[in-house]
Amino acid sequence: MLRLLSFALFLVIWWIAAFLVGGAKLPSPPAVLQVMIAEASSGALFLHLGATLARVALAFTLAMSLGSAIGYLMGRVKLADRLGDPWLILLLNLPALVVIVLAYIWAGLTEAAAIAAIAINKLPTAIVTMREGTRALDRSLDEMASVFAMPRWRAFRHVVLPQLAPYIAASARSGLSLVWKIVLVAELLGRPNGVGFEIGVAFQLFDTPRLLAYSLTFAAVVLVIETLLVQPFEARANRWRPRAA
Amino acid sequence: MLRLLSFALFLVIWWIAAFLVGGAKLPSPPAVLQVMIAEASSGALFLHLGATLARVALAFTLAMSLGSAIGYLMGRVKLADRLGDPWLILLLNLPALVVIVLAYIWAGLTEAAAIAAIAINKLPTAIVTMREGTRALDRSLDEMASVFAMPRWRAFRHVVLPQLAPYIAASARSGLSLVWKIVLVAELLGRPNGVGFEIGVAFQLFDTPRLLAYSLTFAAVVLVIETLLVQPFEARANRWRPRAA
Amino acid sequence: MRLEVDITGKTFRSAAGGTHEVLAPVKFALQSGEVGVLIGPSGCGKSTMLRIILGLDHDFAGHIARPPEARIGMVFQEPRLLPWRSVEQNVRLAAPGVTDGKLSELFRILELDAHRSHYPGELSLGLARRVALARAFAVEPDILVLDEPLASLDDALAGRLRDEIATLVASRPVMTLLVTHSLDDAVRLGDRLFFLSPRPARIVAEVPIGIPRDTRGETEIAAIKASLAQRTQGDRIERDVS
Amino acid sequence: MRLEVDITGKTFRSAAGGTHEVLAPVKFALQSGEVGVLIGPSGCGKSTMLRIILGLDHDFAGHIARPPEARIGMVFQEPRLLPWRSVEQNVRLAAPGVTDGKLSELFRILELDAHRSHYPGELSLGLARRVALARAFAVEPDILVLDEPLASLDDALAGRLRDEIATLVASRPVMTLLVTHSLDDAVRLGDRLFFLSPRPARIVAEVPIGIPRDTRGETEIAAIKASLAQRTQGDRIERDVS
Amino acid sequence: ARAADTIRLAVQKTGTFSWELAAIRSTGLDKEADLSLEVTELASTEAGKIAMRAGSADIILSDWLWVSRERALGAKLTFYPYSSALGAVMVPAASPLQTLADLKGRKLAVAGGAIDKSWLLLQARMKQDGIDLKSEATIVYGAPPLIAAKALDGEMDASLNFWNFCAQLEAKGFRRLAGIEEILPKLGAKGAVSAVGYVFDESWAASHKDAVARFIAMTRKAKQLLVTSDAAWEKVTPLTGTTDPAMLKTYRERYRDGIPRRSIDDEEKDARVLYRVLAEIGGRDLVGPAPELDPGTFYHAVPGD
Ligand SMILES: Nc1ncnc2c1ncn2[C@@H]1O[C@H](COP(=O)(O)OP(=O)(O)OP(=O)(O)O)[C@@H](O)[C@H]1O
Ligand SMILES: Nc1ncnc2c1ncn2[C@@H]1O[C@H](COP(=O)(O)OP(=O)(O)OP(=O)(O)O)[C@@H](O)[C@H]1O
Ligand SMILES: [Mg+2]
Ligand SMILES: [Mg+2]
Repeated sequence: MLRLLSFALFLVIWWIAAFLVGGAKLPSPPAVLQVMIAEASSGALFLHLGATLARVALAFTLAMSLGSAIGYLMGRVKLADRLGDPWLILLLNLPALVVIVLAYIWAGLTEAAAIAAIAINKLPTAIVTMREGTRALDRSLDEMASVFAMPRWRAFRHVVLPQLAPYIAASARSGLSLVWKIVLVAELLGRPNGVGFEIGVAFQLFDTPRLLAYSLTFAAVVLVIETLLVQPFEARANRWRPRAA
Repeated sequence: MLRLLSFALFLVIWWIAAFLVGGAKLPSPPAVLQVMIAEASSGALFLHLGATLARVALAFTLAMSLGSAIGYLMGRVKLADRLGDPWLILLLNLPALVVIVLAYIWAGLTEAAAIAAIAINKLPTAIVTMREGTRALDRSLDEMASVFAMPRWRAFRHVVLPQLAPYIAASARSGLSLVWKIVLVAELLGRPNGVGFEIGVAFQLFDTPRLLAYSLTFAAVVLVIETLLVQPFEARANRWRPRAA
Repeated sequence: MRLEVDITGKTFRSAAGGTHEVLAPVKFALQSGEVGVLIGPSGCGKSTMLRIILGLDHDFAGHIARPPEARIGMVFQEPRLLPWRSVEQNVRLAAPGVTDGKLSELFRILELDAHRSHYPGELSLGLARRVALARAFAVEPDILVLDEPLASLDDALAGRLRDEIATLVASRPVMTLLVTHSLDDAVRLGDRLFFLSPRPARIVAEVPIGIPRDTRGETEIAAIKASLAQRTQGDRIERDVS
Repeated sequence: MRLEVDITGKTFRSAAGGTHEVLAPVKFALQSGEVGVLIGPSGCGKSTMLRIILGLDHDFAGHIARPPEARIGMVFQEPRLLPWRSVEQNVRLAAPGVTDGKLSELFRILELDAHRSHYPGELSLGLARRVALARAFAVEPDILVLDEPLASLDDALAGRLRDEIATLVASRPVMTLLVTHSLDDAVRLGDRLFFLSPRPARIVAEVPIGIPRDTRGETEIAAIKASLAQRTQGDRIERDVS
Repeated sequence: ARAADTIRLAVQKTGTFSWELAAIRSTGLDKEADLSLEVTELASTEAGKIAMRAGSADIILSDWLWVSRERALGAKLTFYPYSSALGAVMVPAASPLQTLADLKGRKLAVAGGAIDKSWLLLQARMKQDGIDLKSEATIVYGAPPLIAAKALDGEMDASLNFWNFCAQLEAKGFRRLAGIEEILPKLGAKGAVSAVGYVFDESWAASHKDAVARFIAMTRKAKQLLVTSDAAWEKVTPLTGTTDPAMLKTYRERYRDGIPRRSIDDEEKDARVLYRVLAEIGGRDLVGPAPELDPGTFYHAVPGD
């Protein structure tokens, strides 16, 4: 309820701001909505959104799972941390553009190259977050699991994972947003469809309503997923926490 | 020692790879180094790196401090969370390109616009991470602080902050990398100097050694800062943790 | 200074749904200089009551009148130390006014000298509890709240520390609330004993001990205990032993 | 089955620098069916010894021979429950083989019925400790390690649970190591008592109790205690009471 | 003496405009024209549009298609020809492709994306021959430098790229299958059409009429200088990013070919024709609500046109 109210407030502020600065600088919500509807009814919106979402989903899953695994390892094993750290810092601080360009050069202007490049951009931040989470793990619970001879997987699932949950949540949320930022660049530079491609076109024409229409559609998708799926799930997973005042 | 070794290994692998695929696809380390030296001795490297570092430092500080504060608030106060959440998701999923373009349009092609746009891109991920950290805070220690009537600031510094430290570390590391990725786009689109500008130029000319030279210089700077400053500090701050096996 | 507790009820809603009534109506008052002892079965609601009295839990029915400016020293049931601060820092953070001399004395009494610079993760549970005691003493409290302060300590040490608590209580006008499972501790330290029922807790008997603490010898103590035991046989303890 | 402990030394390096010698040479062995009791001052190194014996700490000098396939049930000094799992899940995760009947019985004995679906954060410390006991019992251990299992419980409950431990030990060939500060518990449950010195811990006296557990009446127990007290007066306890 | 008029320019650092500006600066043409140029060098083409929209530049380089679109949407920009150089379809020297029709079924890389003018014109031209290139060939879009690199790699059968990248390929032995300017006549143009031009705000131009005229005259001189004076050309070679004499030669030739020489009215007439072609193929997305080139798109107030 409150969320909805807050969202409505956002629209109102946007509308007023658009009114004040003028449509050329900031298109008003109806102008953007109109483009959205037009693009949706032509089917283009779904086509592009679908393509982008598929890339996002793949790259995100890849980066999150691999990154979390590596981060966990680096948090647990000091040697892995020492060895991996310089690579990690390097990878973290390689510009997206460079990674994408190199990927396209090496693997061709292909879907695989795009997804790999996006995943590589997200990978190090997933590692970094998970490494911190792993370092902060409670050793006394590990000991408990080991004394009671819990099988590895059960101990991981019930002892370790819940402790990592807030880190995973943080890494997933900011990671999704990162992947989304990067996928646009990748599509801009070398894909024939997707929201990034459309944003590139809109950008070349300096068509701000279109730019916003495509940008906000993704945000809307995430908003819906968050509201309907992620947050109820999180609420359930966090039931055990003492309620906030 | 190990870190150095690992770094050397990286160079060796790079060199071999460059040798195998050819300098056109991947310039070899000496080729890149040569460009670095040339750019450094002409002073251009320092000029551009300096400009970028200044922007990074400003935007990073701004986004981290503001984002951490908001995230803390949202983690603590349920109402703030409910109200802020839709905005947060929106902000998270607004493409960097769009934010930067809008910022430039509204505030002109100015330094302030660039820094604001970069900060806005980093802000939501800082919020998200800090919110998770705050949600995971140990209430029993809060109670302790309140019973002993610790002044707010002292309680925050000694009770809350150390619990947030791993989240801050994760958010800072991945945040720095995000800011760096974004600053390049901002410079590409509307700044007359900086590493992003040079990378843009190098990309237009498809000058891969130059592309890599500028990209890696920043990574090198971060690597040095990490090794000499951050990691010794972290080791000190984490002294209390039981040593890993 | 006077502490007035008038709780008419406290209910927890558990995360799995369902409510747990933890406190029945409980009413008592405590004067400065008095030691009140709460004795009751495990899980009856003692710690919950302390949290309400200290203002850590506002979600209850009733009213608490606490002296507003009172400094509080508390020993929680678990040590609740800051794992990232050394033993000494833990104490100093709660009691910034503590002098070096006072701190040294406390550490000596509690046998913590060797552990000043240790982090809580490097302490045994008994040591950690002693640090929690040191912290509560260091603030020179007007209200001292002790939730099973002497658990996990060996008998000899526990005895010495009990005497220290008695000394502290005698030296300053401090109002003390003690939760314990040890009748011995209760009788040696308390001025008024509150026997609580199983959950939801209510006071089944309030037993004032007339003999001043410093004049209670082993014989008096044995006598009080015996009389208490007798009353508990009759299940409902009524009024005034001693 | 036989447990052989031969520790020649254990030293901790503290984070602030400096080393702490925690265990002096300690050597003893325990048979299946036996209850060994470790008694020693707070902070002397009992928990450390248990961690070494259970293989949780490998950084020590000496050797431990533990039956390789033995199932271990342990009550840590703090409850160490998983805060994000309910009481029942906590027990079932450690003891996946436990039957519903057995679980219900355990919960009944430990008076946890009302708390099955609670999360540990919703328990009192005493309740949490009981859950830890339930968990250790549920695995039907070959080696049972109890680090002050009855602290923070009221006397009545503690007595009942002590009897439960005795029953468990009698019902199956389980090897038990008990750490306690209560001489009473030690005498009622133990087959052999190990009195430890202050840190660095070494065994100052090993006292076997000859009378079988189930035949120890109140008079025998009082006698053993008295004889122990007598010996402890002479500071060094030598050999064999009973 | 009154202060020189200040003109703020936003230019792409790697573009030819910055060559001209370098020539202007080094020979003092700006002082001669009594202009003070404030140049913001930017790293991408789109940055210019941002600068214009943000009010941080008076003159940028862009195309009449965009200007017309903006005018239709309310922003009264105007356009003056700068260069008629257009892209070309390039193939490796040994390629079996001989005519544009051979592109059918091949892999064609297109720089600049789906709304690139050269690409739209090429599609329109092929449609005349009944070939729908978009569906009958495999099209790969990408950033221009990337497309150039891919072409060199041999990953593509053919590539359509901006003229400067084509010049690079040419110097590396690639063959022009067809230049876009060559197909313009078939689409109804009477001569070379300048797609790229100086873009500025109408009202700004009205209040700086004289300065604009001097600016355009000055740039004409600069262009001439670059073509005729080897010394001037030498000065700008460091900006091209290459030292290869063959490539430099191609650059210079192509640059020279691109200098607009027709009257502004002729340019506008042809632009009007091509606009219709583009509107048809690109649709509303491309041109916005206007089916015709907006009447004020071309700037006519320069004496001597
Ligand atoms: N946050 C909570 N949510 C739900 N129930 C709670 C919560 N905290 C405590 N309880 C319940 O309240 C009851 C009393 O708890 P409390 O901690 O006050 O007991 P106690 O008397 O201190 O016991 P002990 O002697 O074991 O420490 C228990 O049954 C416990 O399950
Ligand atoms: N990780 C550690 N680093 C440094 N010192 C430690 C560490 N763990 C324990 N110690 C020290 O070892 C000594 C023994 O600790 P231990 O926990 O074994 O005591 P204990 O006999 O179980 O005491 P208690 O009865 O209080 O539980 C203590 O002095 C403690 O300070
Ligand atoms: Mg309690
Ligand atoms: Mg211990």
